[in-house]
Amino acid sequence: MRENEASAHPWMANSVADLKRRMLEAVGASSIEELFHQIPEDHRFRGELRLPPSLRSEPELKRHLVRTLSKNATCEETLSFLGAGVWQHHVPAICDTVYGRTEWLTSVFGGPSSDHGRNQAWFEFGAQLGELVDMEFVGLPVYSWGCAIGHAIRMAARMTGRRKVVLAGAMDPERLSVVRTYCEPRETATHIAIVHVPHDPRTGLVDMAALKAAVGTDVAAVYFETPGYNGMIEPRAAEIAALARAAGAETIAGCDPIALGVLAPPGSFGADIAVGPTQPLGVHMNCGGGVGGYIASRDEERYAREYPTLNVSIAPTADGKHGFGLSLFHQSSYGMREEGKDWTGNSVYMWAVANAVYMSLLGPQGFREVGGLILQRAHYAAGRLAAVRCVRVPHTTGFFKEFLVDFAGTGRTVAEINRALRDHGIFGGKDVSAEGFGPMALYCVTEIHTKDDIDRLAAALEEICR
Amino acid sequence: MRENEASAHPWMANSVADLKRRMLEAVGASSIEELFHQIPEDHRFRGELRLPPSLRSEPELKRHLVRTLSKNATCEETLSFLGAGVWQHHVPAICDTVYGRTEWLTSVFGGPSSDHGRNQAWFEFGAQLGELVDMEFVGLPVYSWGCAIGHAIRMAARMTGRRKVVLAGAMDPERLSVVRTYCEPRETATHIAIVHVPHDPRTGLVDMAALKAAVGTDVAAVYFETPGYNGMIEPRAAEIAALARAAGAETIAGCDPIALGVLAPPGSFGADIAVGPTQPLGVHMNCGGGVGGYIASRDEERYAREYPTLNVSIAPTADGKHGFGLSLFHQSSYGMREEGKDWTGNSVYMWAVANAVYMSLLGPQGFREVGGLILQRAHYAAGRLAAVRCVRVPHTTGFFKEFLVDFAGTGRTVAEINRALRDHGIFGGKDVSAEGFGPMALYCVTEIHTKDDIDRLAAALEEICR
Amino acid sequence: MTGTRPNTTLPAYHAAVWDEPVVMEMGHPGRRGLVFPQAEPGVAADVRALIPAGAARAEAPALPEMSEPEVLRHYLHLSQMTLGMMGVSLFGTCTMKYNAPVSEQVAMRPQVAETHPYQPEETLQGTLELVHGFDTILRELSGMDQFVFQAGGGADAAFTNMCVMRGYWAAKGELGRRNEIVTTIQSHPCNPATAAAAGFKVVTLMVEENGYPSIEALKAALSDRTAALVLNNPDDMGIYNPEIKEWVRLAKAAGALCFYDHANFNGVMGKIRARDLGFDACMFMLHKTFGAPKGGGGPAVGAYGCTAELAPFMPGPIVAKEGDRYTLKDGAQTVGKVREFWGNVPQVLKAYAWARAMGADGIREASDISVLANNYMDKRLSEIRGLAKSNPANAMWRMEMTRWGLGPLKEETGVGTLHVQNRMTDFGIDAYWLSHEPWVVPEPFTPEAGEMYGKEDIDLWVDVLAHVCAEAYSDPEIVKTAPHNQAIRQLDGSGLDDPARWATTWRAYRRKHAKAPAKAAE
Amino acid sequence: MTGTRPNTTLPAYHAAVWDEPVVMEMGHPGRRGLVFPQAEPGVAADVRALIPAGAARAEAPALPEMSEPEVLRHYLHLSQMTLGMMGVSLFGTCTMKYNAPVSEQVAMRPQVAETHPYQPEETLQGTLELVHGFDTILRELSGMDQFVFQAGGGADAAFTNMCVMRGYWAAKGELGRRNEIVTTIQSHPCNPATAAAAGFKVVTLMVEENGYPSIEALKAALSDRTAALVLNNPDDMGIYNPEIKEWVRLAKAAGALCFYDHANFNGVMGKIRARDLGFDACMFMLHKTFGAPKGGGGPAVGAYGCTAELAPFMPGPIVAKEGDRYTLKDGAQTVGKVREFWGNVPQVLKAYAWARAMGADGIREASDISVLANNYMDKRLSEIRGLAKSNPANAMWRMEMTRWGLGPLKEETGVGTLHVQNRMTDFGIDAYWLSHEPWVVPEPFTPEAGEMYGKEDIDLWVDVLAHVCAEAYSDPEIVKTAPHNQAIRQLDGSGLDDPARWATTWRAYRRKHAKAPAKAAE
Ligand SMILES: Cc1ncc(COP(=O)(O)O)c(C=O)c1O
Ligand SMILES: Cc1ncc(COP(=O)(O)O)c(C=O)c1O
Repeated sequence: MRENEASAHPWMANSVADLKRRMLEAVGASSIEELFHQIPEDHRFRGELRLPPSLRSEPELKRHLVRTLSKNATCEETLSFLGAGVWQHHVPAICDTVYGRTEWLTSVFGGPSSDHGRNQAWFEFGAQLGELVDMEFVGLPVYSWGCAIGHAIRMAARMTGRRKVVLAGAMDPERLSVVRTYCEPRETATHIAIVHVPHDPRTGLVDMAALKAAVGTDVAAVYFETPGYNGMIEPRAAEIAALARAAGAETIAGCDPIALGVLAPPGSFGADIAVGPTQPLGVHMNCGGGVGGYIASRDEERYAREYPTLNVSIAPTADGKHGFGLSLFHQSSYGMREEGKDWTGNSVYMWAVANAVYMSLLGPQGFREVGGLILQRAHYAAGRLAAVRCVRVPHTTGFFKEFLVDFAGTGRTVAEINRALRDHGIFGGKDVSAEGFGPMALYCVTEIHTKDDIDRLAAALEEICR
Repeated sequence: MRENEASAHPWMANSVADLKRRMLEAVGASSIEELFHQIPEDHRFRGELRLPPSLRSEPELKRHLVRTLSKNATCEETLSFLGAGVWQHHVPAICDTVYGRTEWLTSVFGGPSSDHGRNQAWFEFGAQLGELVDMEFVGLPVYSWGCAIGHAIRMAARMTGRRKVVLAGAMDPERLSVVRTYCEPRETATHIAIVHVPHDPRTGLVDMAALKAAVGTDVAAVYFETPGYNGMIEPRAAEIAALARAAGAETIAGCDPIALGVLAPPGSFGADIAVGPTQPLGVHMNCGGGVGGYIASRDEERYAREYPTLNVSIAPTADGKHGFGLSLFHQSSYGMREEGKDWTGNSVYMWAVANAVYMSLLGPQGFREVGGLILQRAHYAAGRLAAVRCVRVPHTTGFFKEFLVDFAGTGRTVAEINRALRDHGIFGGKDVSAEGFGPMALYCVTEIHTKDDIDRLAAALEEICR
Repeated sequence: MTGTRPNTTLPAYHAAVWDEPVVMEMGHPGRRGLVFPQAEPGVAADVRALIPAGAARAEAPALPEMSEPEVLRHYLHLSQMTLGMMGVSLFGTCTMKYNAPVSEQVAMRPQVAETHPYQPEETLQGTLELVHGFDTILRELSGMDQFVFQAGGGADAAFTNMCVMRGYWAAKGELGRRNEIVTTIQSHPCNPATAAAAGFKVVTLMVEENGYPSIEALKAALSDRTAALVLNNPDDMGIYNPEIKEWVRLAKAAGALCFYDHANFNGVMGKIRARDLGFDACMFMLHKTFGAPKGGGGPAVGAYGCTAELAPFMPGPIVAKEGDRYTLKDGAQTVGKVREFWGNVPQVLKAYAWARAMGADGIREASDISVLANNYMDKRLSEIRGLAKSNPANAMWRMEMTRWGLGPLKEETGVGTLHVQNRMTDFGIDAYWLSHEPWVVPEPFTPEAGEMYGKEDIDLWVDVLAHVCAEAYSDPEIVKTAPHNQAIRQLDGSGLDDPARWATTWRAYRRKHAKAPAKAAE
Repeated sequence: MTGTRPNTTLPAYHAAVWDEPVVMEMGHPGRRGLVFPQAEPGVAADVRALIPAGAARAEAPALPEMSEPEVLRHYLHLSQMTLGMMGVSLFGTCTMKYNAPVSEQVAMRPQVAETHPYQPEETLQGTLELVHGFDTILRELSGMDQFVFQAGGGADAAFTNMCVMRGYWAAKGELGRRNEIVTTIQSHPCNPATAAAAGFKVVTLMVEENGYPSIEALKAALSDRTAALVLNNPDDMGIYNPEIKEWVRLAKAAGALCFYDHANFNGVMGKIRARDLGFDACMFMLHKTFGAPKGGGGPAVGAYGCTAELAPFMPGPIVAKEGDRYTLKDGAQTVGKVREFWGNVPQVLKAYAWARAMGADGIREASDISVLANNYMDKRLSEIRGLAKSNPANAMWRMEMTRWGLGPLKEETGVGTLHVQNRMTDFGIDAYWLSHEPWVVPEPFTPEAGEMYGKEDIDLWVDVLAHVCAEAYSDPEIVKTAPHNQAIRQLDGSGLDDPARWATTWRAYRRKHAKAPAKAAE
């Protein structure tokens, strides 16, 4: 063993011989090995662990990580129009500052008094999100938007005793795959059948006639998104909710919270449960590792009693101040194991703090501004691309930050177009050709895309499609 | 004015019309303009400030900064052998974590109780540095090593009443320029004459004969460095100190603290005052903006009473615990204006906290290891370069982390060599051709340079000098 | 310092107290925390006109209006009022780890933070290499053939397992029959819960005197309806079930699959490997054993690994190496996704960094130290009046944690584990972990020392507990009314399950408590 | 919350208390916080043999031996025990600014942190562009022709000025004669101090009733020995000297140069320009007016600007633009350097970011608001018993701060300004600034509201002061023995100037206080 490796490990205060010895003496064992006596010998692995060499020296470790990661290209250097479930929004610096506070970036969580600050931050996540979605009950976020949909459908199934859900409009295959996992397969006793009423390709919106046909009294819930996967804002949200209500089904709406400064919130159009992504609210894309999903509803017992999440409620302290504690803990899997509502566990709660910071920072004006700016820039982009030779934009209005671009006229595949864009330092939109849309890409334009960026994209496409 | 600009500024809570109005009402003024009445009209600037457009939107600001800085190349991507006053050492992550704590990254400093933590961290800077340099009195750091030399010389001049200083050995022109500013020019009443006894080019060390000749009873101090500007470790440090002492002069030694795990500390060889850089102890190079300078000495009143710095001392609290306060504040410029000891003010005290973290982290073992590793790698590098055709290394032993490389044999200028190295992704050593060394470069090799890095440099030079 | 700690030589402590309003009460109309750029000329348009009729928001959301410094200060106050391992936390079952700033720092770089999972693979080779590298590390530690990091936590990995196994049985056409999961009452609640959510029935074995169920009970539970045996070992009593190999053999004999919840891995790292014991699949928690910060509850990663037989069913994509290149692949019979994308990439990176920083020797030593420290702690705890160790009949050394109870203390003083938990925070000790439901041990608590803390810290923790127990005998009120040195006083949780009183949002609070003053008069 | 605040509705507050040992008392032999790589085969050598005889260290330094988590926790405790504007700080003369995380974040990037000043210029174009950009911003705000950022603080910029001006006079051959600096007693101590350090004699004018010296006094002081007139305006009484233009005229008539210490710039940004008033040079503090964090005392930047006549004497290098390229240049007659390299680059970047984020409108508005807020505060302070405003004869509105005194309070209650300063920290209010020496106003304090804080914060600050003053009348002991809610109790500073007791290092402490217990018994 090399000299430095023989020395104490910097992350283990007791990796010093005399401390080990003193503890062994105290317990009355002659060796550490003796303490593993309870593991039978034939269970033991006695080989050498073939792990890569130790990098216990921080200079080596850091250099290795930095060098390896330098093989990546980033959406900071490269102009990116990728979205579809994780979007490039501006992450305010103080979201990172607050996120990085060592007091909560730990392995632990504590009690209502000793972790008062964290609990309050979590409550403020719910309190502010409640205002955005216009609903009174908000749980702590689950792993992702897809997971939130899954849980919401299961809530509705339990509430209604029905085992069928209708998904209306364009659905992200990534999210849909998650929803399927939460509802299916058929062979299981608790299977929830999924009926997908696709969007009307003409309008990009929910096909109302088909939806009407699908929603019977056996339907637990109707789920739809606005804006939808294809970016389209659903103008008949209230109509869909009414239709569901008439059938005794719950309405679950999926809404991107960053749009809710300008778009009608789910509470206002009659949704019973709202779900959506939390990543747009101050969390980096993190290669997809920034996602989280919220669940909110009216504050009625019927709904509240079905939440699988941890729910932080305000409650008084002994001296009459605001404290915070967990509501309805007992119904969780922690409280009731397999009788609990689905399950919960560690999730993305630290991101919820970043979300809270983000919402406090924007306030009503900020959400109005960011929503408006996104609308303007995305529409400008759609217009610019529609003007490129052989490129078609099926819907040049009616969307929020994402829109489809049709490359059929170029005679090239989206993959080819995107490869060509790479040479211009651009990540083109997500290739959705394999998703039944035809040779299209889903472009995402947010507040971070300037006019110059969009013009650069248009120019690159013009050159490529020449 | 554009809409968003008309809105409140995010950094000014009172930039809301009604708050301004309420405050104006309270003071009884009719307009803010009225409050500037005390400035005569003919003093006022009434034009438009021609500043670049406001970037009050953080997304715009951040992008502008990031884009502009992306024009830099870094010493992380580029293999760098630059040193000479600011050196690339490993900065442990927790130095940054602690540095970044918002509690002290502010515009304020406070009292002994309310800023107890900061005062303790400062004390711990001094306490640990004292161990490294083997001295009992340490002030808070001054702006830079050069400034520390300047102050130390002025201390010695005040103590001895003499107005001449001898600088012995190779001197960094950058530092020397600062020292001159502190001592000269001749025309001023308080001028301190500088006599520079250069190094012996054969050995790279102090020319003892010349030094003896220069040090008379009119000399306030002898200043020398170990390792010196040319990287050489001065083996006769104790002899120099004895020589100075015999003449009634103070010995001021300049020592790089990162070497003091392996090299004899100034306290041990008889230096009266020690000075040196603080940047190696956990501070990034920051394009030179990471420098700081320490001053330490024996804890004798004679020395202490001449410190220009803030000096944090331990002192008891009302309940007998450790508190910290400023010693000898009155002798500073804050206390005595032009009668004070030189001057003080904001300096690099936050870096002192990073320095404290660094020293705690390394401990005696860490300093031994880092010093040993630097010595080994630097000597390996010197050996490798000496083996390159036409390249000469004047001193292949006796140095710490820097050494000279002589390119005379290549028939090219150092500038040409360095330009060629750039094409290999390497920053060559500092070009010192204009400093009287001949066509040489000063190479710096530290713990961050692996064998591969050094071999890469050697290979590149071999190719260039082919 | 305060009147509440008269007779102790324990270090003085007080939490930061800021009396911070709820953010909804803060700010001033018109204040801004962040402004966005204006749309450029040529881009600027009437926003209303861009929104389909009826789809525009009518009323602005009632969010606070604050300046950026106010927002920052508010959340900094909240962070300061979070004890968060600033003192000593021996929170069992969660394995208190050092969450190294070096990996946090690297993970914040744009090369991680500003990447999109749909970027072309050749622009994500760095990330893919690290993810793949970590996969191979876990393979070596477990003997499994493939890992996937999609699951957003330990429970989600348990769910992943249920999905993989149901996919496996469905492919075999046996899912209709094999619809039972056998587990033990000491398995983490997420195991039965995710089994149920995945559509399985749950059969739970009770523990017996020595701390684990008997082979007989297991035999009785297993049948051709058993889809899988699911357990953790050691459990959070700290007891390793020495018959586990036999369990696996029996389960396999019944045709079932076996899943090892390896969340309690810390005491056995490098000592045993799930695959060697016969398991088909296992999961590790990267936000626990592997040093990624849990951040009070995620972002987390449940790393799920299995044999080549099950691997085709895994949720995709997984990272494969082809020559020098890394690429994303879906399993041939993938069950679909449990969560969008490939998982919490920054956390995987941190776990990789942890494993590399430790190396094989360090990982083994961490295991040694955590078991040694736990038994040292046990020794000291056994000397405190009022405590009872779980399963006293089992005289074996415990693994990395031990379940203890304050039953005697409660009986003798009326002071229970929740009181003690609260009171310990008055000394800067993070609230400890009690026990999952059901409380098999009365008034339980579960300390776990881990490898990070030094002996002094463990001693301090025990000293504080001893002090608080002594207080329970001498002055029970001070314990029951604790905390006294914390950010807030004791919570009155009586309304938390009352629909008329709970409030998870500010608007619910205002509606339900309109007449209650926002803050009681001081 | 504590017994010390019985009758107040002010928000509850308590500092975090950690009872933290000095780092020298911590750790355990053999522990490591950071290990370094081993030298590679081929590189590895006997270290002793690489050190010249006699130059090796004999005994290892007696530093603490700690694990990395211990080191981190220790310094985190210290950070938590630093009030550091977590509450409200109206610390006059330092201009409390918002130190925006966005610029901190960018400055931590390798593009700044990992750059070397001797890199080829073409590899530092980004930094050079920002530095140059900020130079042009300051030129516009001051009217000067060139700025340099080498000075490591405000005082260092004052020293820079002394060096430039002595270089100027030396070049003219007049330095022998022109060796006097004329300044006022209200100039910052660094001005006379750096003048003296640069070899000048200092002539100090006293203030008169209205708060500034008379023209007569100035005239008497000026002569052909005057090298320069040096002053700040407004001074830190908050008084703007309306005769300043005449002062400059008179100084110039005497052949002298004029230097404007523009550290108190906040109230006059965009309102006046140093050059327009006739000054030859000025300095700004980037760690003050321009929003770079001061970090409790730097890294700081004194930005020094002057006219084209003085510019050739500046310490170099300065950043010049040549076509599209930025380059480093030395002045033709440069006086040499005041500090190595080009200054605290990250701080310059943050100041640039601040100026860009504010823009011309924002900068002007900040000035408006800080003056408005100061006068609002003055109004409220004037209603508190025990306070006296400086220079009551001057009825003008004050600029961004005002010097106040607690002389009456001291006389009536025995409670002085240091007591009140301490007591206010019990309410989360950072220790305020008193006054530079000499205390022209008895028991002085100098609040400055600035543009960042909202009216609520200013009101809270005044409410706390009012409360403490009321306490001084009702219960002076509580004020005199303060603080009570802080990280530590009141300091006994009696030994700080006593050679037998002061100790700036641990080894000095141990030697001098060997017999004193490390901590008093609790
Ligand atoms: C044994 C065991 N399994 C599973 C889990 C669930 O992990 P998570 O909370 O990440 O979902 C835990 C949680 O600590 C655990 O201890
Ligand atoms: C007017 C004035 N000039 C100069 C200075 C000195 O600045 P520094 O402490 O950065 O050296 C200050 C300090 O606040 C000041 O207020």
